[in-house]
Amino acid sequence: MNGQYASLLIALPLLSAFFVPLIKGLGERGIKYYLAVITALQTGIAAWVFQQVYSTGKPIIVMAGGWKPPVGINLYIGHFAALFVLIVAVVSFFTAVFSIWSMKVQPIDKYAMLFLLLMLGATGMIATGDIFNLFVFMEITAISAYALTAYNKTGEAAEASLKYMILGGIGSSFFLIGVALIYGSLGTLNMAQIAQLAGNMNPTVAQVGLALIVFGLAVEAELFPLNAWAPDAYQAAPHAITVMFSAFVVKAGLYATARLLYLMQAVGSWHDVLKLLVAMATLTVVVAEFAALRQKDVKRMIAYSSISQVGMIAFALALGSQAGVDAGVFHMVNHAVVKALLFLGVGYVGIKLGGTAMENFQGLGKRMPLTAFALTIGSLAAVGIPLFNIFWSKVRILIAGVEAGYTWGVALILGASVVEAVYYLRFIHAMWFAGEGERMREGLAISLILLLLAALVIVIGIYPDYIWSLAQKAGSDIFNVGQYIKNVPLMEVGA
Amino acid sequence: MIDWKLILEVIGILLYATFMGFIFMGIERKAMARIQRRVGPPLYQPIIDTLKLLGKKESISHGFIYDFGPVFALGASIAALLFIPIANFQLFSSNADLIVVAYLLEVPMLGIMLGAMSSGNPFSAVGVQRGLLTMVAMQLPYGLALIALIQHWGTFKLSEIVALQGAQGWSVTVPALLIAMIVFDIVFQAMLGLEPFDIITAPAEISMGPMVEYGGKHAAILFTQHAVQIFAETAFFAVLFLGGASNLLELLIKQIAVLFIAIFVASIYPRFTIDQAAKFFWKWPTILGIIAVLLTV
Amino acid sequence: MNEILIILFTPLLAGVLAWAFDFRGVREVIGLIGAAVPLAYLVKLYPAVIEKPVDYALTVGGFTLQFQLGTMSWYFAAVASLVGLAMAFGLVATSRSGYDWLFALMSFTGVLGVFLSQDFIGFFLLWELMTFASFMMVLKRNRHESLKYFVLSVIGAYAMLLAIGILYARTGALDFETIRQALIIDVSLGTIGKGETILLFTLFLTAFGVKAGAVPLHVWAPGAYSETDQSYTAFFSGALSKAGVYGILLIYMLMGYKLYAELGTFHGHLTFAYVIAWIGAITVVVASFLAVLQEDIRKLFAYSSVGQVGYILLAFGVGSPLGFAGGLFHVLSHAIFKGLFWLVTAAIILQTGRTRFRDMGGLAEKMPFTFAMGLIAVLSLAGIPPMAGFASKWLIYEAAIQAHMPLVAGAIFLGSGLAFAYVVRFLYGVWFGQRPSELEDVKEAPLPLLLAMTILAIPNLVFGVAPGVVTGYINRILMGDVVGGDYYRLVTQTGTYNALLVSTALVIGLAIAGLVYLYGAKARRVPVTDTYQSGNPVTEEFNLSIRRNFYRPLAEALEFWLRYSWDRFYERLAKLSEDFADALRQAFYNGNVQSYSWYLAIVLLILALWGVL
Amino acid sequence: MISVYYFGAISLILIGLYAVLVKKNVLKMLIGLSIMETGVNLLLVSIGYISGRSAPILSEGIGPNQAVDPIPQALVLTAIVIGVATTAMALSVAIILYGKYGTLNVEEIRRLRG
Repeated sequence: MNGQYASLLIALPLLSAFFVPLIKGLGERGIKYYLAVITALQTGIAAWVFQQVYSTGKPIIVMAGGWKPPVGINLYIGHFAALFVLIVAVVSFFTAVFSIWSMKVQPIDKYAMLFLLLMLGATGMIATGDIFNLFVFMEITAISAYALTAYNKTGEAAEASLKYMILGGIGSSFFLIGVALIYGSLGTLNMAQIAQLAGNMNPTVAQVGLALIVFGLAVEAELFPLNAWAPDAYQAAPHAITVMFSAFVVKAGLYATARLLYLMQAVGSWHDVLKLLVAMATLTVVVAEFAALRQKDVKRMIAYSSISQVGMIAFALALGSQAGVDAGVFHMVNHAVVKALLFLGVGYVGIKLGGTAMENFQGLGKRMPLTAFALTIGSLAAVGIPLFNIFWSKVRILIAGVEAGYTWGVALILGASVVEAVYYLRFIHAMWFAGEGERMREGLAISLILLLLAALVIVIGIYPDYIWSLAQKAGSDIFNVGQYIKNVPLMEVGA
Repeated sequence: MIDWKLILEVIGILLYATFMGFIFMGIERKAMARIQRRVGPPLYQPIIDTLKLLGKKESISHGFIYDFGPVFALGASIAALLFIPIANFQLFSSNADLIVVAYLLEVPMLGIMLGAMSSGNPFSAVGVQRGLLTMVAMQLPYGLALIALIQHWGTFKLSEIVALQGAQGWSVTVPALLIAMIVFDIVFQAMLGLEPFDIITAPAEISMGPMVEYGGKHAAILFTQHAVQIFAETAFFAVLFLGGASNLLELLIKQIAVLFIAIFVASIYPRFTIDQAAKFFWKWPTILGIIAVLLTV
Repeated sequence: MNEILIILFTPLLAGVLAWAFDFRGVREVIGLIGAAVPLAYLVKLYPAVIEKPVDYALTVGGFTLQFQLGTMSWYFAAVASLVGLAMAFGLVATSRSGYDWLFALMSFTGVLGVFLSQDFIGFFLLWELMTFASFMMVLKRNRHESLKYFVLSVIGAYAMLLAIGILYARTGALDFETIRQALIIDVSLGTIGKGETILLFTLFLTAFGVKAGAVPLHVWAPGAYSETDQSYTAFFSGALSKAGVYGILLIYMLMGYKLYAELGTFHGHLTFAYVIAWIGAITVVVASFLAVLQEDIRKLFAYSSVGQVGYILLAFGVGSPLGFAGGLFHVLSHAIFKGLFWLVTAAIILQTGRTRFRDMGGLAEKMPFTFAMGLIAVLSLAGIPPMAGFASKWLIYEAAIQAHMPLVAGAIFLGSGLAFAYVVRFLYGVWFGQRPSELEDVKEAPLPLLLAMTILAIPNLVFGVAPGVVTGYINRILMGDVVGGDYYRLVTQTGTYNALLVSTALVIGLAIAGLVYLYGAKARRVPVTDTYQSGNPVTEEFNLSIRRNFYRPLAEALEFWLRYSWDRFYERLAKLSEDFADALRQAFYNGNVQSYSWYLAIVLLILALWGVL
Repeated sequence: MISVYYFGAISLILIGLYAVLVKKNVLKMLIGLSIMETGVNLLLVSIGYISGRSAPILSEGIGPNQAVDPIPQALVLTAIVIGVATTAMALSVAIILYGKYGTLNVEEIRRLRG
């Protein structure tokens, strides 16, 4: 049962995506249940891989076609990748179950295919060990994301998808230029080898190459000036898909940025790039929080809040210290859980009460108490109240930030999170203490998922040690590149 | 181990103080009359009034607090008196210092307020309001004067202050404390409720202010309280600024001197309105007080 | 020792259980047990704490949270649990929902945690928990006030987090002990410059100033204190404001020597202490003036509570050991008499349902027991000698004048005068004067509330007559014989105060006056209405009373100062920032994909230029 | 070893970018996008080009040292496929946009903003 079975993580979604047209005959419900089964299977494999990597402590290296790197393309499933592939799979499973009930728009088989491709793309981006392979998986995620954003076929959905497409297109083109420059000067695409040879690159080419790669990935990872597409895409996409966007699609982009950033440590102007990224990340947090203050649509408000939390993760990852990266990864895990909970809840209310405007949420406590309770837990966690999970990661990020010398950055982020507290608490007040309505029946499956996620939030909040140890291992997987190079069995090939 | 000598002293001083208090009230009325070129009632007139009031067959009461107010006021004045070193009798003054006595002198105000408020008469309510406002207005200069004194002598204990004054001369001789005495004297005017600041009992406007509902023995108790209060305040003034006294006679002379200053000022000035009084207290006396305090720091 | 764990987390646990089993009888019993346990354990641990502080460490999320029950933390925790117990009894009468119990007891755990924790992460975590729980109590009843409270507290909390970060970056440690050593060593090393020390000091000062309600940051207090269940406010203002004051002590303990080394002295006082003293003095004066002019009973006591905490700040600002002793004593006396006032208000509002002075009056006959409790609280707050309030205020006077801070001492005189004024205004407004006809059928407050009041009234009397008990323990905290004398006498270098003798003198005086009273003729009882109306009934339009605008002349005298108000300033600031946020959003996310692409182009341009430089 | 092809590729990219930034019509923007992608592909290929060598198709006369570096050309193949997929998706979205908005002017397609 050696590591080769880990490649199933990529193969399973791909095969089952192309298998969908064949089973179109089973009808709409059949496809939805098929989707749920596949994502359940994917979660099983991911859990097995997670258990394998974390028990043995050694990453799983999957060589495509048996070719040893750097000639062949390899998948590097280290501590971070194992953890996050599991999160991707679990969130996809939850969204699959949610879309069984919530997805009404017709071509369900197209929806299932795109859903699986999106999951595949994200898993691929996280697991790959080769930068061009990263570009391919990024494009797979991007294209399926464009299609899924436009899935509702309404004017707004098409507009959002167009914006995402144009900005994503520019970003990926420049990413490809960066890859071309790196390949031009180093002659290799394998990440481990790039890390080894990065030192003796021509400084200007290295600087421009690194800058363009980071620029390309920053569009995907929603950093400040480049995230203008994100709020529209989150709002217009179907509710289930927004959960996936905020829970792991953005994280894949962030992880890729962090991985490439730390691989190219040897580049001369590395610290300047870090400073630029920290500045952009702080601005992301501040602008997104301010933008969310007077939102009329709850889904767009939570989208802005998700962007600002992602900005905080980027701030942590760009600090350039081990503590910073660990805190960033810990926040990624917490953010995925909290935002999945919030978007699932908002989506559920959006469908049941028709639309996610703030008016529908007035007096939600009286109409749908369970969902309101889950949303309250989610909002309190997002604000960073103690005894909830984000408190721990936020404190760690801010302390690491000050330690890395960015006191002003931390002060700005703290100011922004005061603003975040205001609009979330207004949201809670609207739900529980304003408006009225009589009790409505709430679906069992959805409520179960919401309560499970809420329980997870509280458990991590009260006992964060286990998740924190995972985050530390995952953080060191990104941070110390030496260990990464040693793990990848590089074949000695004449340059 | 009851200290008989102390108890006898206490009783003696109390009787003496009440009697002299009534005499002071008599002097006050007599002097005011003489200034206005009329004969004025005999010195012992207040004593006769109090005994007449006590003798009344029946007096009305508006409930327990209405009775408790005056009783509490008189009790508090008596307690305040016991802590001031009267001439050579130390009584309890070794157990309390300046701040405690200053506060005890203000406690009767609460007693009168309690009684007046529970009488349900609007005039007494207005009287209470004015009494409190004057008290608030005079608090800052009063405090500053005391602080200047304490900083100069470096101690809070009244007995030590008297001893130091005996050794180094009265506080009045020290320039900074002279300013403090002027401030204290203005405040003293308001504490006695004499002319420029008799807004509390304002005879013409709100007919005896808080005491409007009182008659019979309640009024008698209030009169005795006022008598004890005057005696205590004049003694306090003498102890602080005029070097206390080795024997009762010397204390009496100083008290009467202080009283006459107050009477002369009272007979000249018309009455302040309450916000004028507040503005006045927070302007001149406070500035003088601050000067005095800064000089002695 | 898991006793500390029991003390800390039983209230939270009880709160959650009370919220879960939300039935009439069960909820109250669980709540009461939850509130009583900390006090019981604290009393049980008293002998242990006297010899050696009890320690306990807990590792959570990679951080080690250390808790220590030393003499000082025992003192603060005991004060908080006493008021907490009274609150619990009060809540039995006034609150109907598990929601109130959950968050009241959660804030109880927060406060205890703040007092007991010995490292910054535990301190910050429980500080945030306390703020959040008290915020939720206010959120239920008024959104605007609660948001104002939460924003200010969170700004304070985040200022503290920034300071913690800087300290961690400089000293590499999070627990108080190591930071203290590191900062003392740092005075010679000099890694933390003067500018940074001032930054740290201002950050900590804002954090603790907000919670204590120092003047520029006090705007949340009137709204938050009045817009929540009144018996909870007893705890809110009695114990939670002490967390802010405890923080100031923390600044002294951790950074005192460093601040002294960096900022030096000013006229013989520590500069940073002088700043705290002046903040306290201004708070006392401003809050007391505002309290006097209030029309609503809750607002009056809210401002008065801010003023009284100003006294404590002032006492700590004096910086001398006597100042700390006075401040610590006032922590206790403020907790008991202010807690008592809020319980009295809870009883009044519960029975009459009105909160403004103009609608109340003449309740003394209807609610005699509450009136008696109110009177005790009045005597204690106004600082009338036999009460605890006077003893602590006397100590603060001594300290301020001894430390040659005359103007600050002047502020105390003015403050206590004003305190006397607004306390009597409360007496007249609620208890005396003509009773409005609707309040004829008002009954006495329910039993649990009366019990709560007695719990807080007794210490007022006991510590008033025997202040030596408290100062004896405070000497143990300050490790020195700061305040001499035995149980009944307080002796300092420059003054003495024999509480027992003063009380006996008052009793003697009362006895004599009583004799004079009895000597006179029998008094005929006449109802209050039969006064200026000479017998015919006092109808509505003839109910002459000045309950409304009682201090109009004072308002006219201060009219120049009343034009400026911090509250309006903050409201405008909040609106300004919200409009700015809106404008930013409209400008940046204007929906046109072309402008979005321009943003990308601009970033590319920046990268190009940066590449060239 | 900056060869002349780089300038061609970079100018194509800039022309594409210009079109996206300036043209108001959505279709023209998409055309600009695909021009940019072709520019990138050209750059990718020209990086692998070694002057004086033939196409990387091994036959009897041409061994590994006579041929140009084959890897960029493999990358370009995938990049072209991705470019096609993106453009196809974009055009279908543009059709929906025209259906719903009745215009292709970028200025008017602004329902989602703020």
